[in-house]
Amino acid sequence: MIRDVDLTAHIGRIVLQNPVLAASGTFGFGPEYRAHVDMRRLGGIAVKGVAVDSWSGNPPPRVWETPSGLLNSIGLQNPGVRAFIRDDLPFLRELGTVLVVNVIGHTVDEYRRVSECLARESGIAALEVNISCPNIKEGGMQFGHDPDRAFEVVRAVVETAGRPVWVKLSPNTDRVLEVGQAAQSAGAAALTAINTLLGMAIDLDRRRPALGGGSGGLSGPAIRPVGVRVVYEVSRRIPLPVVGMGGIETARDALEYFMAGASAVMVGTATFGRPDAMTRVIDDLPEILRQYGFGSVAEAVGAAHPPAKGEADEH
Amino acid sequence: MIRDVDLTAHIGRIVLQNPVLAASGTFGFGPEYRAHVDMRRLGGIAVKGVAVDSWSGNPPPRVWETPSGLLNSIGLQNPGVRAFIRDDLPFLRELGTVLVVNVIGHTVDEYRRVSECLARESGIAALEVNISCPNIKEGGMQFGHDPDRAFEVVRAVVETAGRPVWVKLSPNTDRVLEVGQAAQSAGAAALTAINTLLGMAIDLDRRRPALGGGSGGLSGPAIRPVGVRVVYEVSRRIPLPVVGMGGIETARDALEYFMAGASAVMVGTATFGRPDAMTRVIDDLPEILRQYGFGSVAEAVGAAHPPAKGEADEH
Amino acid sequence: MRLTIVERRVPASDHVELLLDASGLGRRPEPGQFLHVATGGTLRRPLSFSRVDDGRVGILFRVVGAGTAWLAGRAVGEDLDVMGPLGRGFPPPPPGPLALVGGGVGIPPLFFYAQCWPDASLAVLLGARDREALVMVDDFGARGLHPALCTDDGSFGRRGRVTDLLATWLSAHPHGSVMACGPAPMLHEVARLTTDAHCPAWLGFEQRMGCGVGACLACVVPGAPGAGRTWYRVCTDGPVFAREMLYGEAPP
Amino acid sequence: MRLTIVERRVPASDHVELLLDASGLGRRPEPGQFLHVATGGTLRRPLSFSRVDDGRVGILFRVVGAGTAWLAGRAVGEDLDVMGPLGRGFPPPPPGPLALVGGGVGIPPLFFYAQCWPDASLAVLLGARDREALVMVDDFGARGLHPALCTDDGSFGRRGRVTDLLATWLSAHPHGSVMACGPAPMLHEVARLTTDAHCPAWLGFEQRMGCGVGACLACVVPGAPGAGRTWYRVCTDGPVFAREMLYGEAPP
Ligand SMILES: Cc1cc2nc3c(=O)[nH]c(=O)nc-3n(C[C@H](O)[C@H](O)[C@H](O)COP(=O)(O)OP(=O)(O)OC[C@H]3O[C@@H](n4cnc5c(N)ncnc54)[C@H](O)[C@@H]3O)c2cc1C
Ligand SMILES: Cc1cc2nc3c(=O)[nH]c(=O)nc-3n(C[C@H](O)[C@H](O)[C@H](O)COP(=O)(O)OP(=O)(O)OC[C@H]3O[C@@H](n4cnc5c(N)ncnc54)[C@H](O)[C@@H]3O)c2cc1C
Ligand SMILES: Cc1cc2nc3c(=O)[nH]c(=O)nc-3n(C[C@H](O)[C@H](O)[C@H](O)COP(=O)(O)O)c2cc1C
Ligand SMILES: Cc1cc2nc3c(=O)[nH]c(=O)nc-3n(C[C@H](O)[C@H](O)[C@H](O)COP(=O)(O)O)c2cc1C
Ligand code: FES
Ligand code: FES
Repeated sequence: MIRDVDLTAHIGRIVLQNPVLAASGTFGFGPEYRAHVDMRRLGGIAVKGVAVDSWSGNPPPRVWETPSGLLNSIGLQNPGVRAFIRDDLPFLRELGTVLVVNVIGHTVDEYRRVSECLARESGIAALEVNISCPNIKEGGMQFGHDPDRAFEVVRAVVETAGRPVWVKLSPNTDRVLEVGQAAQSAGAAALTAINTLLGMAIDLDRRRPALGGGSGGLSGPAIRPVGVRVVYEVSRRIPLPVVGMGGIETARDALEYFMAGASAVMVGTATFGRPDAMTRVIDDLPEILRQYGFGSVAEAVGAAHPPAKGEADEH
Repeated sequence: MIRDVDLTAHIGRIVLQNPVLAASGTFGFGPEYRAHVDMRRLGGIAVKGVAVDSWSGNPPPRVWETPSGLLNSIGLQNPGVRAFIRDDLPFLRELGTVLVVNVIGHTVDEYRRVSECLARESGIAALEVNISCPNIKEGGMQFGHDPDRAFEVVRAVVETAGRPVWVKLSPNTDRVLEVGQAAQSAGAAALTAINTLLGMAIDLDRRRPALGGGSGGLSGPAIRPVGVRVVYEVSRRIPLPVVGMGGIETARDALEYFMAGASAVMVGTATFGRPDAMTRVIDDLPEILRQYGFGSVAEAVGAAHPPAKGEADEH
Repeated sequence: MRLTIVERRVPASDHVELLLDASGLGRRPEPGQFLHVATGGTLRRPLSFSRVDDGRVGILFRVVGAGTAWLAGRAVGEDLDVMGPLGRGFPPPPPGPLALVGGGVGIPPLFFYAQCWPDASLAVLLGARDREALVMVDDFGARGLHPALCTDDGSFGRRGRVTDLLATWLSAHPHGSVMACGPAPMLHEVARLTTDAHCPAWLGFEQRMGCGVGACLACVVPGAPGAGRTWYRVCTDGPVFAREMLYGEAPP
Repeated sequence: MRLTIVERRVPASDHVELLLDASGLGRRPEPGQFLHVATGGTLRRPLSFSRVDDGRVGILFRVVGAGTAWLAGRAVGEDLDVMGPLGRGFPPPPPGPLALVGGGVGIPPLFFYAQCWPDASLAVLLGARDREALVMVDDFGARGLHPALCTDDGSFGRRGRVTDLLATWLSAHPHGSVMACGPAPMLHEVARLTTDAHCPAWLGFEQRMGCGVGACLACVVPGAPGAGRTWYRVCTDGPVFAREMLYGEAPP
């Protein structure tokens, strides 16, 4: 392993020991992967979406494998913010890793109340406002497709959070830049991208949509080109740090996101196949960075952008 | 092979001997695959997008492989409608297969003029209005993301075409239903879906976007869940036949699209890997249909829809 | 964790049993627990332990799709990438008569159960759709047990459902208990019959999984109806559930 | 079309040559033509013919990514799914002296050329980045040819570029012609040198391909600058182009 490559990542004022975080919804509320992953080695953990009250989620089946991908329709099952604070936060706080809490709601007010409840708690580095979940009928993605509503939600969370607010973007819209700009105007400290693509599979035997929830969210390597495209566009046009994700399995994939403009990355679906996916990315990054001529993660960020970064030379 | 399964497909008044067409842009202007595919066996052929004047397309590299997918940035290189009529149409007419001409333009007027030029020609079953190509800066996708502009373009083509007009939908928007409805109001006879997903890959060695055109369109099995979702939604809500595509490689994949609501399918990227992909789908369909309890393609269309088709029971 | 394949058997067409060197396995598995096996796709595949012998553990599966087909193509000497043992297995035999009720690929964990409790006197009731799918009958024989058998098509044993055998057994053993594993409709019927007969039952469920460790909330089954209704995760709360957890006190 | 692998050679580290039973091949390939080979991914991989011997055809490749790695793992007796011969190859030797100029994996089609024209007297100039990448030198020897060699790192032959060898050769052979194959920068330099020397040249290009048959317009290279500028498809208009098609009459 190469030691003199600097893996530190900066998301605004938050400093990560390395740029690899667990993606929300794929790493539970903390302790589940304890026996399988050395959690202290991670750059950070984004826990599953937390609402003001408990949500029961969608009927099973909730996952379905597709070519190089995964459809899920969990439906944001969660125990509610109070249960989260009581049952899960103490363990997570103990860990000492950078903790990001993913926030969900049906209404602006519900987002605000989650944020208020968490404001009193220590040990949380940032909130990640999920306005991009395709698996619930109200709330979620509708905010992520409408810049005005995105502004409202993000503003409500920023006003109450007392800590940096990250906003998670949906790739299922042609207005991703407008939504990202709205998030910035509302005070977001960073953008995270991408959430899953809206997809569906049919169960041929049962002659109906395979997932209990009908359609679901597509993740995994299949969507990596979409994630890289969104990160590239957003990071060029909006002066906020971007945390990239979508289909990252290897250090090479992570480097693709850094070059596209991500300051850090999250790994989701890959963890299901290989619980050590994140620690392998971390282990392999120094060598890969070196191989492509970078002395640090920071140097690689945006390396694929055209020379005059931020200039509107493509339109 | 099972013989007593009816493969006939109906797209409005157009009758196809079987429901498998070559997807636009992947089968050239006709003769290229002649030595490799028995073209008379196909349900039909959609030729590459044709503009009023020749377009030069994007700089290479124009393709890049991704997990279970393909990024392309051809940029709609084409010789213009007059050259098409002169050089390619005679061969295609000879073939006797159902011919669909994909129409592109930068402006409403350009679309109209292609349609006018083709109106005088025999041997064309339908026009497919491409308002969903992610690979050109103006025209193309911008029409496919805006219901009002989609209406204008489709209306202009319908007024001049003198034959059925199909409209090809973009999956890169949250307004696919509105755009489809606009196409219907403007007189479209069918919808085709989906065009490619907007994506990007980075060439790590060169530290820049891999494709000469920067971003590109993602196709192949990776996007099948997105295609199935769009076809399911559109066919349930809009009373027009839908031609489904995106990632179809096998008869099973085609059946997934039929059950989701497609009346026929197109095969694109799979042909690159296996020139016999389409004829294999055609050969295998009778057995697959039979295996899942269908006596014809028509019976399978929409089989995965909830019982009361068209009812708004999901919202 | 990587375990080496030391033996490969084909107990019936479309069925393969792989025996793995268990020395890499941290804990001795309990019957009903499973291995989460990487098979080349995005997700792992959950497979129950079928036996433990001489430092080897078995998995016995039916080839139904890409993952099991890949696995069926593995040869002795190759390694498998596995996680496990995962989940909660069947409890020790309660006092009184005990029936093992298995359907199709639900049979392997029950054979492992019989193997773990060599002194327990057990009734074994097995069903499957056809003769080929009725696996491990000889293994039960070698353990000194004589399963009652049935197939949907009558090609082996009685024609009918394994729950018909169970109904007969329950009427003869009013104080019996049941350990069952098989497809969901079979388990529902086992729940109904054992509730009616006031006999305790433990049920081994299948559900499509993501993580296998409780993190993704994919593999849920609904808990007993009522005010506190919740979802249970098959991977960590199960795969084996006491009947009451899922069905409460009323027959389903 | 499926062709069986009848021999597998490892001419250098990271390089593999597969010899395929050519009886399934419809036409005898010309040097410069290629096979489009399925290697497990979405797209096929274009690979030039390296030789034709005793009813066998060869492909010789460097392992650079997933497709060539897959191919390198094939064994004798397995079939490859191929399309071809595709594209337009090199023309017959024009009158006068002729040099073959090859760089790296551009060498194999030139050896095949030498093989096809056993009576032609040829100068062979080969370059590569290092000794390992300088393939088929012995094959040229067996054909009675003695290539001039160079490597970027000087590990074999002269240190330098193959175009340096060409410049020397051109000054000694003012009426010579050139057949060249290799990376694009090398071909640009060959175009420049041969234009300056007023010598005809044919150039074998690489480009990322989709269909391989001219249908998708992926594999383009720009035609000669000027009013009628167009794109040529490497798969069907090439891979071998007369220099003028791409560079016109002026040096690049
Ligand atoms: C706890 C548990 C124990 C199991 N034990 C056994 C066993 O001992 N022997 C055996 O033959 N089978 C067993 N199964 C079922 C086995 O997991 C599936 O048959 C297998 O995953 C199918 O994979 P595939 O790729 O071949 O099929 P595909 O249908 O192609 O798989 C697609 C996806 O669906 C999932 N899937 C498909 N069928 C099932 C199923 N019945 N249950 C859960 N997920 C499914 C797969 O894991 C995969 O993610 C068990 C399932 C569970 C949950
Ligand atoms: C006409 C022609 C003849 C060729 N002949 C030979 C030969 O004889 N020996 C040899 O070693 N190589 C040859 N090449 C290059 C060879 O095609 C690539 O090295 C190979 O496709 C790489 O595939 P991969 O999956 O290992 O690499 P990856 O980089 O993983 O491939 C990713 C994609 O890029 C394409 N690609 C990558 N490199 C090239 C390249 N240099 N040219 C074209 N496409 C590329 C691949 O086909 C694939 O679609 C030839 C290329 C062309 C166009
Ligand atoms: C099972 C599952 C559950 C998820 N739940 C959430 C969630 O609660 N909140 C959220 O913002 N994203 C959620 N996501 C999206 C991921 O965080 C991530 O954005 C997406 O999966 C793309 O990354 P990947 O390809 O690495 O998985 C979920 C994804 C999966 C697969
Ligand atoms: C190389 C390439 C070129 C394409 N050109 C066109 C085009 O000219 N017009 C069009 O409507 N769609 C075009 N498409 C989109 C396809 O017709 C199809 O919608 C898409 O590829 C999804 O299907 P597939 O996954 O089967 O390829 C092109 C796709 C590819 C891969
Ligand atoms: S499979 Fe992830 S919670 Fe059970
Ligand atoms: S590869 Fe399709 S045109 Fe050349």
